[in-house]
Amino acid sequence: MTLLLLAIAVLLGSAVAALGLRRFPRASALAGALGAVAGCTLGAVAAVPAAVGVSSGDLMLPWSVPYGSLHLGLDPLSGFFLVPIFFLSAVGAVYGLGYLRPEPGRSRAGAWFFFNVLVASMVVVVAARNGVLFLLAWELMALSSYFLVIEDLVTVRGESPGVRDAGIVYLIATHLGTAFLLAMFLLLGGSGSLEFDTLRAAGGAAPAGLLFVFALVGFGSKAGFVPFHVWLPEAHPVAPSHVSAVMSGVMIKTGIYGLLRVLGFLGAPAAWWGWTLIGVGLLSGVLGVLFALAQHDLKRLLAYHSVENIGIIGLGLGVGLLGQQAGLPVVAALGYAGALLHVVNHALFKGLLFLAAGAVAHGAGTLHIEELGGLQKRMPWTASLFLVGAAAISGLPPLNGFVSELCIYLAAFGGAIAPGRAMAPAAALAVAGLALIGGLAVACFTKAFGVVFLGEARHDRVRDSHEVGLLMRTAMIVLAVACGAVALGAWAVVPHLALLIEQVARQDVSAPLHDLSRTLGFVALASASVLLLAGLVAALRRALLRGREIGIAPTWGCGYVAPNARMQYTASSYGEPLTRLFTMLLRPRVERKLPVGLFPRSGSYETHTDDQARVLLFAPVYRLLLWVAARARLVQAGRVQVYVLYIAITLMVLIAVALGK
Amino acid sequence: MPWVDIALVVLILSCLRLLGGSRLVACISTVALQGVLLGFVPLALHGVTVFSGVALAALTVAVKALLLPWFLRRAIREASILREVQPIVSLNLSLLFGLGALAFSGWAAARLPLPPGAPSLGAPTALFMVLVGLFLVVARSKALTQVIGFLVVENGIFLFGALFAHDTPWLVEIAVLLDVLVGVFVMGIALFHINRAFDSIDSRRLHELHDLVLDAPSANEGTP
Amino acid sequence: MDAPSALTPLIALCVAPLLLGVINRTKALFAGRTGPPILQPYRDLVKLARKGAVYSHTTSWVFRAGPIVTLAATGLALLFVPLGGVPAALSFDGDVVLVIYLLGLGRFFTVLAALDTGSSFEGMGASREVQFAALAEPGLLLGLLVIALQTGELSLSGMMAGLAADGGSWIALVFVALLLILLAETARIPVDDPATHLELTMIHEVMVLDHGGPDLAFVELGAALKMWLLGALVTGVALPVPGGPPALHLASGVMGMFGLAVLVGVIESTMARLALVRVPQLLVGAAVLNGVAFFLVMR
Amino acid sequence: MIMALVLTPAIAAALALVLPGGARRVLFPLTAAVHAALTTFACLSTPAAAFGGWLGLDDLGTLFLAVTSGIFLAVSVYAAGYLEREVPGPRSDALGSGVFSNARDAIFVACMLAFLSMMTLVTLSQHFAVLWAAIEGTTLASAPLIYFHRHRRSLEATWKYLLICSVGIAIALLGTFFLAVAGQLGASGEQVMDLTSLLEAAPGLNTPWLKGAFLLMLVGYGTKMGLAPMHTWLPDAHSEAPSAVSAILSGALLNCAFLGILRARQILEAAGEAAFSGHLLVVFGLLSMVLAAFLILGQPDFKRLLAYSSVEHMGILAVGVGLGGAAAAGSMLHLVNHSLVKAMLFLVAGNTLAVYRTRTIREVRGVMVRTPVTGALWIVGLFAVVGSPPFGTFLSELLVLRGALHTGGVLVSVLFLGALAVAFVGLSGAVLRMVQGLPPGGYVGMREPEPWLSTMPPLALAALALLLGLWIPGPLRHIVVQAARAVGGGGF
Repeated sequence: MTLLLLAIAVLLGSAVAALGLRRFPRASALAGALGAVAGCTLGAVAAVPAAVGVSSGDLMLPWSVPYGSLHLGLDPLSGFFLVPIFFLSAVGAVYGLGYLRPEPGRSRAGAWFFFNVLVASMVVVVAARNGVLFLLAWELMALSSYFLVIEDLVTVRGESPGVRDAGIVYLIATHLGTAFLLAMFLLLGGSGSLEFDTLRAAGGAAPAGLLFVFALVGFGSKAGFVPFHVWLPEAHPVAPSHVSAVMSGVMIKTGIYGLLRVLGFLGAPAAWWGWTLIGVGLLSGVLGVLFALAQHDLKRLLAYHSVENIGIIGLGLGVGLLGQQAGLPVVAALGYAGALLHVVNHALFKGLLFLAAGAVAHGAGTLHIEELGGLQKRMPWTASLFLVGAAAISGLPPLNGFVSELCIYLAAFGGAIAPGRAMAPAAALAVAGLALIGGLAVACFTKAFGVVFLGEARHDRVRDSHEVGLLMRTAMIVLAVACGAVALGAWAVVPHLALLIEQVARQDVSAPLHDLSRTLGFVALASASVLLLAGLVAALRRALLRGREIGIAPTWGCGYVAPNARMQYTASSYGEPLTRLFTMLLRPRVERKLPVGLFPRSGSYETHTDDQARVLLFAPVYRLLLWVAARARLVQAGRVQVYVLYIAITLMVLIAVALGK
Repeated sequence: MPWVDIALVVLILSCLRLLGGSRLVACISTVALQGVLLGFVPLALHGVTVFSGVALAALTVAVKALLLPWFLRRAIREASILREVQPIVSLNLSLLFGLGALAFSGWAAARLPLPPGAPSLGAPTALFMVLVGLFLVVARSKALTQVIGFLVVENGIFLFGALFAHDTPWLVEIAVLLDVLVGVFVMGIALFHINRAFDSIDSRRLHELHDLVLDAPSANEGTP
Repeated sequence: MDAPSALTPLIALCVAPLLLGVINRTKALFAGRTGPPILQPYRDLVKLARKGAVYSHTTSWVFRAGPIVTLAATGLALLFVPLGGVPAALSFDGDVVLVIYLLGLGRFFTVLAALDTGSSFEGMGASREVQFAALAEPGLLLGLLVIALQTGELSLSGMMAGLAADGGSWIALVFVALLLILLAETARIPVDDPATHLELTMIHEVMVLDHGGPDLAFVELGAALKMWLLGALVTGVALPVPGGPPALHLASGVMGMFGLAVLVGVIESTMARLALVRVPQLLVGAAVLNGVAFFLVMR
Repeated sequence: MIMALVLTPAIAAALALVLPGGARRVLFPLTAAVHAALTTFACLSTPAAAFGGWLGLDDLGTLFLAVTSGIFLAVSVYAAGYLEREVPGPRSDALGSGVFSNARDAIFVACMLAFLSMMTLVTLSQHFAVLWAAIEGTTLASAPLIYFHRHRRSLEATWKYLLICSVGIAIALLGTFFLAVAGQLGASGEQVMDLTSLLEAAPGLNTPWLKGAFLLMLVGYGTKMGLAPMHTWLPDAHSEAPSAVSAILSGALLNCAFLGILRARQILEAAGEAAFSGHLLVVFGLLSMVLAAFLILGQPDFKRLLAYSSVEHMGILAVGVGLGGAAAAGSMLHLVNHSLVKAMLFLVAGNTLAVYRTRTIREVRGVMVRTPVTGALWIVGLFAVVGSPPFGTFLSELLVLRGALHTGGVLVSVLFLGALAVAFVGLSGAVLRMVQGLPPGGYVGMREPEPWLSTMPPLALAALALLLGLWIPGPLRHIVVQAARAVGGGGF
């Protein structure tokens, strides 16, 4: 615990230091980054043992604010979520050191300040044991990340379009979510205290179902469940890439953490909670990946994939919850384990992907997929590392994405064949959904990697793109290695999660976890052997080709002799069959300029896919509010006579009402 | 005791005259008349007992019947205000409203227990005067008429105080009087300025400040 | 694992290309031609293996890695697939998912290799490939879930063995569904026509347009193995063998594969190819069939 | 002691009229400082009642007095700098209604100090008539301040302020008389108007008259406090007055009017009519919150925006007291927080107005670039005023919301949260758009001088608002809880 406090102190201290040194950009950046790395290292040392159940005492100080107390604790749940937070934040800091360049008249001290504050607030969110403290840290997290999102609003190149609105959308979304959390906590704390221990013991005054819905909305709007995801595709693309990585990798996971934490307060779960989670998970997963498929901006695409992966996590939680509710320890264990593992895995590969996207922005100067291409040859490191991330997020062996998805599959299968078959329909839903999501994810990431890194550059400015610096590369390599390590080492870790999962599932799960670790052992073997096999086949190829002549020629254009880069298959056309299949959901806008005349000069065809949740759900509400506001202004009509009339009428009505009865 | 009732009836009639009256000067003199009656009522109610009572009555008359009317007449002269009240609600309708208001005050006052030794007509009259005063503020366009309306409201309340809150220390009464006095003076100063700035004290022109912009000028387009 | 199980992957490796031969021969018979010799696929493989290679200067290591990874992944997947009644060489609870995702890995790299050439033809094929795969996978897993639900087993071997025990009307549905998926995944009529010569209409063939020499050999072998693998699943559902010696099981399994090859040949020569826009309906139909089967099993 | 509190500013006001300019500039903040010192002393040592028990300092008064004095001190420093800038003499009107000139700053200072003395009197008065007279006094003292910039709009605002508030206050006077009658018809049978004896006699008071009294005072003082639908004068006055004055109006004056309602509430509480008054307060509070929230949304003028936000927060105060219990304590705490934040925001708005010469939100861009300190203060103020942690407003709104959820019921909670949400959307959209981005024709690194006299006071207020969100000092907590108890609330 002291270590954790020390970590927080270091983070905040370095934040202040970075701000104080803003006159000297270099020193300020160093202070921020080193502080972040040091703090995260300290914290990780504290968090890892806690995750596997080595308990350390709570910190409990009185606090003079109502219902508040400075109460921090480290139980397995907190520890488990802290590990990725510390890891990814440290990596992000290293990357940021190379990524954030000071500009004339614009020091980046603010970015470092808010970055470290963000990390610290995430730590407090996960470690808080008191409602008020939790909400305080929660809001601090939202604010600091908001300021990071708008970091690049004003640059030396002028004001970047869209950043401000993205920031405001994010701010409003997160605040409305917080409102639900506020109500939820206050309803929970019927007894008057907002201490988590008392909440867990007492249970709320309000019906648990209502509280569950509030928690789902409040935490879901942070985690990015459809339809509360509207802010992700806005905020992630405009934020600096290491910030997007941290936000998408770990910050939105605090929503999952909160959900798990609060589920602990609500007593025995009802079946419909599990069904709701599965439904929301499916919706988020499928819609997330579909909208990703329709994007033209690399980081926007990745943002939608965060929605997809949160959906997968939701599926896992839902299955686990159903298992817990039906008293099937196997299902509960596998479901929760899958969800939790996916939390870590998504942090790793999504972090990697966002960092790589940032590298592309750095090296090629654009993130517009239709302009990119051929970066594999100009940015080999970035490209290959992105490929690792892409394979991992598509849930393919031999990487970590597969491990967690397998757990969820197993949980679903186990639930299906469980005696009574009560869960079978839910399981079928989850399995089919996961399969569809997986297939679509493959489609989307073959598109992303294939169009961005393979083939030839589609735009002149991309031709002379360059590989990024050592710091950024190192950060990405670390994450890529971690992806592989989790895939090969998960079997060893899983048994130690028993305490954690028992804390969530409220039943003994050591046996199923042991079986799971055996299975994952097989998977690790298979993963290793697929690499080995590939090596063998490669050797075979080399042997076969020895002594034969190897020609280099232009790509076979099926007879067409003068192909150029503009003739390559575009990302839009690559995704078109699938997007057309789901037009009803995506409702893309088409802007076409048909070539006319005998010798047409030019023609063009563009599709833009707006977020339908925003178009169909939130925009109308906002318009309604504006409409009401316009009517409300009639009250302020400007004539003093009317104003006095209000007073007179109020007076007479009140008198009539009061004396009438 | 009958004297009081007579005074009250006269007050009610004076209010109706204000509602129906079309000439500013006449309205002002009516208000002055009310001032006199207000000075008279407490004496009639408790008789000439203590000096303070008499002094207060004298002060009341001095302020409400002499000083303020003189001030308002001067305002008319200085600001060369058109001598007609400009009603927003026609005079006949105003009179009808007067009847309604009277009925309402009667109804409301009937639901309040009557303090011992107070004229039964007192509460309705006071409430009626307040309502009429408010009506004058609302239904007349000239700023000056609104001052008159405010005075009538004040008179109604003062009447109520004189009739019911007779134990209130004379200091309070004086403070009240003083406040009204200063208030009306400040309003008067404002009137002169208005007259200079708008070359008329038709307060209907005083409505530059409002929020009537119906095309939601969203200072924040783009939010979800 | 016992001897027969250990044999299954070897048999697959040796016999898989023969399936293509059988299919082509069947089609030839229907067309009244003599057709190529039944061992032609082996000759092709050998010939390709002896050739050099030509690479486009657009391509990178991804292009070269494509066939290798595909072959490796498919080969590994074969270890988990039982043949006839014979349990697979390896098996553990949940290997179902592993097998399918290994195929996914193979597809991932095939597609990337295609995109690496920067040719719009390859891009087109890749795009169709991923689309159909994305639609096929839910159906496939749903079918396997139905089997698991009925047998209470979570490993492929266990499922197939368990199937031997009972037979129900639902099996027919699952069989048809899996057959449809096999046709789509292995690029046969009515989904794709391996014999076409118009790149615009190809799916699998056009993706490997630029591969040559050993690379192409790997691709062909990988495709054959993939067909074998899925075929093994289909036959496993189709002909559950109750008891008897392992040898019998092996024999029945291989025979089943050839039967399947003939069936595919018949389908190819009797059916017309679907318009590409209609293919999704086919795959969704497969998923629906499995859904119905699920319903039958549930009640 | 008590008398000193009232008389010091009064005498200073008189002096201000005669002293020369330089001395006057010193006199202004000096008096404020002396007043603040006296206040602290008075808060520490409960002074003896003066003027026959008509003036005294109870818990409720202490809270309000402290807030008023503190805010005034900050504003006086600011105003000193403001007067430096606002040289008298004709100038062109930024909002385009021709040429105008300011009032003599002698009048400004004198009225300010008289204003302070009147507000002090309000917080000290233990007698309903005195309370009434003092509140009317605040109106008269502040009217010339609103008309400081001598042009038509400010004149119109002043006129509306005068007329509407005078009418309202008059109604409150009627209510005061009702109290007397209620006493006469009560058990004791005698008319009393001073707080202590009324509180003693309360249980025996005559109910109909008592209720009537509360109604009238609610409407009367509610007009001055800015409860919808009597709030109408508020946006005009706040937007037309000099920013320093707007700060006092929102930060101190509205509280004083609220005190009037609270005194009445005290009596009803003691008389066992808490429910009646509570319901009325909740209704008017919610009405104010909802109406203000929608008037905030899409509001094109940033000073009116702040004014409506004041209306909304007055609604929160009313709701909190109406709900009683811990919510009342929350309301008292919120009163402190809101005064700090809103005063600070109006001062900041003054700085922006001075730089951009416009109040139209659309024409203000890139405050953060042109004047970084002011921009940062805008951001801080925004998050403080919408009640997000780590600012004090969060804690106080938390307490009120808790009351709404537990005792208010569904409708109250929904309306409360809904209004807060809408107001948040409106405020954040407007303020962020002003602060962020590049000013027209601006560039990164362009800066304009910011006189410390105009940045220090808001900085100090912001620091306090932040502090109160992280740590509530023991004495403050004590006084807040005592005040809440006085109006029938509870501790937290």
